[in-house]
Amino acid sequence: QDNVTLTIATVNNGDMIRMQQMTAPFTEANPNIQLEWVTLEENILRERVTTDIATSGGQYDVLTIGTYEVPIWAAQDWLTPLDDLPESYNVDDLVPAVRAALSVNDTLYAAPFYAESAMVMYRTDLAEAAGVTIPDNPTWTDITAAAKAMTDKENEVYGICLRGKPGWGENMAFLTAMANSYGARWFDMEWAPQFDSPEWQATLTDYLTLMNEYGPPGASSNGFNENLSLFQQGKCGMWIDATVAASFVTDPEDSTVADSVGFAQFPNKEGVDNHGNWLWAWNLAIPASSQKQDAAKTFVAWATSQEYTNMVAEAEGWRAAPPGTRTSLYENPEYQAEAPFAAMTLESINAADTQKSSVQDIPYTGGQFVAIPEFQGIGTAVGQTFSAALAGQMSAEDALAAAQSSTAREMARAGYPK
Amino acid sequence: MGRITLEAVTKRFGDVEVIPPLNLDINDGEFVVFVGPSGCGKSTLLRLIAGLEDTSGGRILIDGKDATDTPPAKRGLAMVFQSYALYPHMSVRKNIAFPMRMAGVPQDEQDRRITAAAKALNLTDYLDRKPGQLSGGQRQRVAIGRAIVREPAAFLFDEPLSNLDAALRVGMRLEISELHNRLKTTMIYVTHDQVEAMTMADKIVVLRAGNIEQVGSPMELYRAPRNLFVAGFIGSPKMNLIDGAAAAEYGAHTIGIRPEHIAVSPDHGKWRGRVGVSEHLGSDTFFYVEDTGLADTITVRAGGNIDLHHGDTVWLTPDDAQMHRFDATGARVA
Amino acid sequence: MGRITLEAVTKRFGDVEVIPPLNLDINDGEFVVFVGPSGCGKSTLLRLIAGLEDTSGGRILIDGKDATDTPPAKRGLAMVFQSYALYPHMSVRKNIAFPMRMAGVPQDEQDRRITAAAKALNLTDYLDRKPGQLSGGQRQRVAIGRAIVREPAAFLFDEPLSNLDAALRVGMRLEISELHNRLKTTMIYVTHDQVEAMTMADKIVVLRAGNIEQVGSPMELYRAPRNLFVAGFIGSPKMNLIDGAAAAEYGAHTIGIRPEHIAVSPDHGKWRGRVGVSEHLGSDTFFYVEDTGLADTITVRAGGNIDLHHGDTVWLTPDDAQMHRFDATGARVA
Amino acid sequence: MARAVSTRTKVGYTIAAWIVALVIFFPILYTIITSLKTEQEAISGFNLIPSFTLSSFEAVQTQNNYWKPFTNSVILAVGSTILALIVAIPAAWAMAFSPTKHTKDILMWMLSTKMMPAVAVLVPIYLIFLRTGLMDTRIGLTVMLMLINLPIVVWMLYTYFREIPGEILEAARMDGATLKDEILYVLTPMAVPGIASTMLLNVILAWNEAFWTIQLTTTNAAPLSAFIASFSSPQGLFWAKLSAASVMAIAPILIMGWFSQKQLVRGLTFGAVK
Amino acid sequence: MATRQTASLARLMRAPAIILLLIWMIVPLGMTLYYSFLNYNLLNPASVSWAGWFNYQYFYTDPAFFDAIWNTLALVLGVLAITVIGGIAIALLIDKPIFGQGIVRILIISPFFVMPPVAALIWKNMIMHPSYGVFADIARAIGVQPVDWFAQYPLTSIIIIVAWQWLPFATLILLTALQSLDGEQMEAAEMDGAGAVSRFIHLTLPHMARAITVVVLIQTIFLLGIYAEILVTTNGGPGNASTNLTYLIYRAARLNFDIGGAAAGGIIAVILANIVAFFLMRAVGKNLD
Ligand SMILES: Nc1ncnc2c1ncn2[C@@H]1O[C@H](COP(=O)(O)OP(=O)(O)OP(=O)(O)O)[C@@H](O)[C@H]1O
Ligand SMILES: Nc1ncnc2c1ncn2[C@@H]1O[C@H](COP(=O)(O)OP(=O)(O)OP(=O)(O)O)[C@@H](O)[C@H]1O
Ligand SMILES: [Mg+2]
Ligand SMILES: [Mg+2]
Repeated sequence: QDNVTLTIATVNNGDMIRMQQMTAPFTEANPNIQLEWVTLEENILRERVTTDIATSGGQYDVLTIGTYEVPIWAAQDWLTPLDDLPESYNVDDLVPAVRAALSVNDTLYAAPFYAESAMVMYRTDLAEAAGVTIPDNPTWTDITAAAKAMTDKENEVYGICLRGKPGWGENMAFLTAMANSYGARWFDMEWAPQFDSPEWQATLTDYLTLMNEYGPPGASSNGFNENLSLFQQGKCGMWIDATVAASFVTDPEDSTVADSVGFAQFPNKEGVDNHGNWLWAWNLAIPASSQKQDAAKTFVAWATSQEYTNMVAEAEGWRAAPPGTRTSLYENPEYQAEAPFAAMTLESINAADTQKSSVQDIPYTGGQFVAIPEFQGIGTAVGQTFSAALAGQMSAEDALAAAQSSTAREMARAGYPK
Repeated sequence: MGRITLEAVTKRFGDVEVIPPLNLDINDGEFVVFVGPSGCGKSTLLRLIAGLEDTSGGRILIDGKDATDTPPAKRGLAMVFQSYALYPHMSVRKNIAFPMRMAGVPQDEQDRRITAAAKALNLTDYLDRKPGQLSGGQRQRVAIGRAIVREPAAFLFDEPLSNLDAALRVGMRLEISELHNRLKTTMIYVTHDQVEAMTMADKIVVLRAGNIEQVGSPMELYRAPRNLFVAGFIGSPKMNLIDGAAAAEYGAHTIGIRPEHIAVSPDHGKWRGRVGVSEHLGSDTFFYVEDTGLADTITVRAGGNIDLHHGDTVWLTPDDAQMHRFDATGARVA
Repeated sequence: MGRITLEAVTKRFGDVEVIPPLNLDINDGEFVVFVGPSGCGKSTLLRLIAGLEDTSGGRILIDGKDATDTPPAKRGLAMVFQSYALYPHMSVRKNIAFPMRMAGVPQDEQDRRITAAAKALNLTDYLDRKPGQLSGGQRQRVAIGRAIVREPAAFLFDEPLSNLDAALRVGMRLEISELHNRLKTTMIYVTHDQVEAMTMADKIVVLRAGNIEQVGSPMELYRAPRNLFVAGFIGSPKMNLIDGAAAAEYGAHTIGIRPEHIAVSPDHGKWRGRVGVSEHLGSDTFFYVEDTGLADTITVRAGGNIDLHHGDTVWLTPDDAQMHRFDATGARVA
Repeated sequence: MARAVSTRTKVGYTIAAWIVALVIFFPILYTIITSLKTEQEAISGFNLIPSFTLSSFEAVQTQNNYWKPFTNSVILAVGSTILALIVAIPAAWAMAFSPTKHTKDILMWMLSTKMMPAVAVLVPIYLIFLRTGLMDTRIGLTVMLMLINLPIVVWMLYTYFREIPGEILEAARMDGATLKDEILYVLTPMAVPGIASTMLLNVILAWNEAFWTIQLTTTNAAPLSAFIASFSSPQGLFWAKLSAASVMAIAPILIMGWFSQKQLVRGLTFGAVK
Repeated sequence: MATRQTASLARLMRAPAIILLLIWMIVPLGMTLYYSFLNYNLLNPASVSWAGWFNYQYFYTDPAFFDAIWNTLALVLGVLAITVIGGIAIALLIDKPIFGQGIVRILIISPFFVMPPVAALIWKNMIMHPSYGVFADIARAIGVQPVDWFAQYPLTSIIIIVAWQWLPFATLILLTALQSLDGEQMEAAEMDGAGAVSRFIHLTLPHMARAITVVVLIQTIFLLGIYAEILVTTNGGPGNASTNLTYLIYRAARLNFDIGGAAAGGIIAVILANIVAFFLMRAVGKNLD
């Protein structure tokens, strides 16, 4: 067999970087395959990779992409279908919700590396001290009450930390999920934006109230990282965010509050049966333009295999295993023992329905996003507007009106309804 | 070896004709000085000869061969610039060697010529310095050294001394004259300083607006300027030029009389005036005499010991034998 | 109004004493010239008087008042710099007005003085130009204009003409002399050009290494230089200085004789030599006579009509009455 | 104004200048300090004394081998600078010493090409790079950086050359120098301070270019700008690591800048002074 | 230097630079112009169609467009004001005799060597961060509520960051200009009775006019293209508060992958930049002779 060099584009998060360092068994098993890594920050990665794949550039053999891109790109025939993975890969072990999100017409187009939903993380000690309890299936009313009770600004303890930093994958991920749980939807069946709906109004108003009254200062620039850090330092009573955060906040090395974290499902509004439908996964996919399909497939299968998970667990402990992708992991008692959040994580992921994220009728798929190409732009623009509202630069009504008109404009330009 | 002939050479910059058709013969070994007021085209003419400018018309012959279209380096001429134009990053030695290096002269021959030139120009001790570490006069000598080693058919100098101070200028003037005496190479020298012109030239070419006003030896020009322009230009201090009745008396439209040809007396003479500024140079005194009714001031040169003061009345008597007469067009009346 | 007295003024730059204790009296209305070779401290002395440098010791009195610690603007002196130091972005008018504007002179008074100064200096037509559009001489006049309007107690000039070419220099020299005649204001003028010193000064101060070598009128210095340094410095061309036997004959260690005090003859005289370079200026001729056995070259000034050529043998006879004698220390022997 | 400056005044100026200098330098200083902290120290409030651990540097190095992008940065910055000089020196010579009516317009036009927003032409350029096989090659990127900075280089050189008296070049021509000799032996050495500072500036600009270098590279030609992009927003606030990576990215150029500061200052006249 | 031979040589020597830049300008610009008339979204490469002026109209009617123009102007002018005034002040200061001048200069010049994304990261995380930034630490130390810079003063924050990067450049150029000021002129003014302030206003400032124009010209060229600092810090927000024209185009091109729209924006930006350039060049061209 000829020697091949695979160029792999990855995002610079901890799991991906760990993978780079753990490829020795793979290269030993496949001496003819060399691996070249391109590690980039998420947004730059997305730009780079999109440009390349859209121009059939063929610069990469393996891409790290999110659940957002997979269906869109697959529809463009930019991705190689992964329908012929080896038996040992055990496709059926994949968590069903994740597998569904990565399939188009039941064909898998990307292999999940890790997956996450969203849930509530809270400080059991603070809750106790404040005399509130947070049920496993909280409602927003519960959350508001708990936030109020736990807030102690004097001591820099804020009841709730939520994303405020603008971006379709930042504040809009949270707000879309929150809106879903409020019964709102992005578009009606004619693709008309729905920011003028009472559901969205309730969502945004409540979000702003929570953040303004019980949130940390400067929340409009807090994203996942900032909130993580705040929580780890004990400044947040609750934090509603991606499930992966659970392993960080319970990690005694980095977190000052590791032993007093409780978990709960993503809240919902009373009477709305919807817990946000947040589902995200980082996946490995192979561009159709790659010249090295076979080698790439070999690598993708290896990197997302059970075997790899075990290897990580062996080297760094079970907590470090890439979560969310395989049912078998959650059935593993060792993992359950080391990861107190395992059950809640799996529950959250399984609860996420990306095919129908709103209780109303919708023409789109996607959980905390809308799986259309235009969403990145639209979501970010709306995110900016909402972030401005959070920063106090405009009112909730104005923000919604601005979001409504800019979204309508973009959708018209993109030629919707198609 | 250094005969240069200009045949109907003209030069235009855009629409402006700076040099109208001009003929000039420069003989081998001659020291020719171009003088004239600023902007009259001296530098342009020199640069045409050097080949640094294209002619707009006419021919330039060097030793009888048409060199009009020969590039500067091939004309066998060396030029010394007003700004010295030394290569500041090269040592004196390298500066002098540069033209030989370009011509591919063998190293030992280069060394020989550099040593000789340095000796002749008193530069031996400075050969390893950079131009920046030299005085103005030394720099000028390096520039000359660079020209000498090429053993050119002719040297071209464009106001080489005008950046030097008065004392140095006198010294360098002498050195260049001595050099010419020794080398006997044709030299063309541009200046607007008429003292330089007088003291150095075998032949002076007086230019005005690109036209040759007069060509001749310094003494010819001093003694018989062909027109008012030359008369006014040659000689220092300037010739006194007098119009009107006093001139008519001599049958001329204008008469000219040099300061050294006027006698001064406190009590008798031909013209009366009042002493303005006087300059005592020790050996000589120059009086600027006002209110004579002849011209604004009449300059008079007297010996060092005459004792007249500002405001004194004096009498002046011109030496009629040295009187120059010009007609209404400014041309000399024989 | 413009009496300046220096009492034991000294100046050190770091460890170097540039001016050793120095006393000097400048009378009101006098035109005093500081001359001396480069680096002798002329500029430093002038700048001490102006207040642009602090004294290291001694006192400076202006009109009898101690001004040693007065800032420059308050001393009532005006200075004209070698580089003109005009403000390049201001028109001539604004340049001249600047000191008055700073002093808060009312506008109409400013206009009056500008008009007067411009008229006196022939600048009326250029008042609205920028300095960049003026010739060197015009710029110098603007600088003087700027000084005049302040009606200062004294003018200080630091080599104001050294950036001008020879012809212009003569003109400006006269203008400054005329200005002094008209204003009768004290002027202190620094130059290293001894012709300027001779022609302009009421009193020359010859400096060497910060020391005053001689103070006196130009003719005093010309006729009786107090030492070899002054003898060599004053007079152009330089005095011929002769050591050895020829000097011993006159009972001196060194004798000095000026070029104009030597008679030339083709066939008889006291000293024999060979003509080197000769410079014909029309009115005069300078011969540089070599191989006399007395000094390297002896410079001789002769009339305009003498006909000697390079290499000719000549005989020279000094005018004994004009002979200067110096002892071994270089001091003049009475 | 050579009047003695009293030590008191000098001390006053010194204090003021040092305060200003330290304030301006502070962000960089603090980054260096942070890079020597542990992650916990890094986010635990203001602290100027780190624990001097090199662990962040080690972590950065294991995550992403520093030497390859470093080598690429050096090659790109130096290569594009040399290329630019090769093209710009003759052009600047021509403009300075044989100006035409349009010389100034041409210069201004050149500068105006720099005002084109890079993002607007990304897709065309990307396609061109793909089709010509220049994508992710050092040579392609070197040419790219050269083109981006060429206008500035031409302009700077032009201003330096204009200050060189034409007479010297004429003298060389009289001395028998060909055009090549003239540029090689006379003009270039004379313009050394100017050329040096042009080079320095160009190296800095090329080193710090962070759009094209990221968009047009993947692995082979990726320089330090891409290296930084792989640290800029990791999960969690790894400020010590981010600082370490930043320090590694800017240190070479910073040190070069410090050592060549005199040259840079001397040359940065842009014909603007005098 | 004016012989026909040198003139034709000169043409030859100019040619490579001009041709290269011409290609560099015309090819992408031509393609951009072409794209600007297409409905072309990178994510939908199959459905490319002719759009006529639609992209322009769309870009122009974008509510963010005028904000972006205003922000661009504010950014450029703000940075120019800070760097020129600050540069003059610092140049005056470090031109004075001080102890350790060399080190002071090195410190001051340093920000110029920092690549823009790194500069933005440093400022964002270490200096202006509302909880961990040094500014916040200072605010807390003096007992006031820390400012959330990027939320409350987004454009100002970016101006500060960019100005910090360009201050050294301005300082250096202004310093060289300052040092070339003729000492005799200053002395003349002193003799003329001008105090330090008058001398600064009447001599120093006019003398530096040329250097200032150069600073303005060069910086404007770079400042019009600022986007990395925005991308790293505020992403153009909140709202459009810190979106400049370049970033707006960036958004279209890189976030929406709207090639047609970005191209139209690019063409509009080129036209606007050239209008700015035209006036700038007029001013500078005059000042550079
Ligand atoms: N390159 C040029 N383009 C246009 N006009 C020129 C050029 N060079 C010289 N001139 C004009 O030609 C005329 C003669 O110039 P030239 O330099 O020969 O005068 P000059 O006698 O050397 O003067 P100076 O004594 O001031 O050096 C002047 O009017 C000048 O303006
Ligand atoms: N600021 C200074 N610091 C140190 N030494 C100085 C300074 N200014 C002048 N000097 C020294 O003082 C001496 C006198 O200088 P000054 O400028 O007064 O000479 P000068 O007679 O005016 O010379 P020139 O004719 O060349 O102008 C010189 O040796 C010079 O090197
Ligand atoms: Mg000339
Ligand atoms: Mg002096």
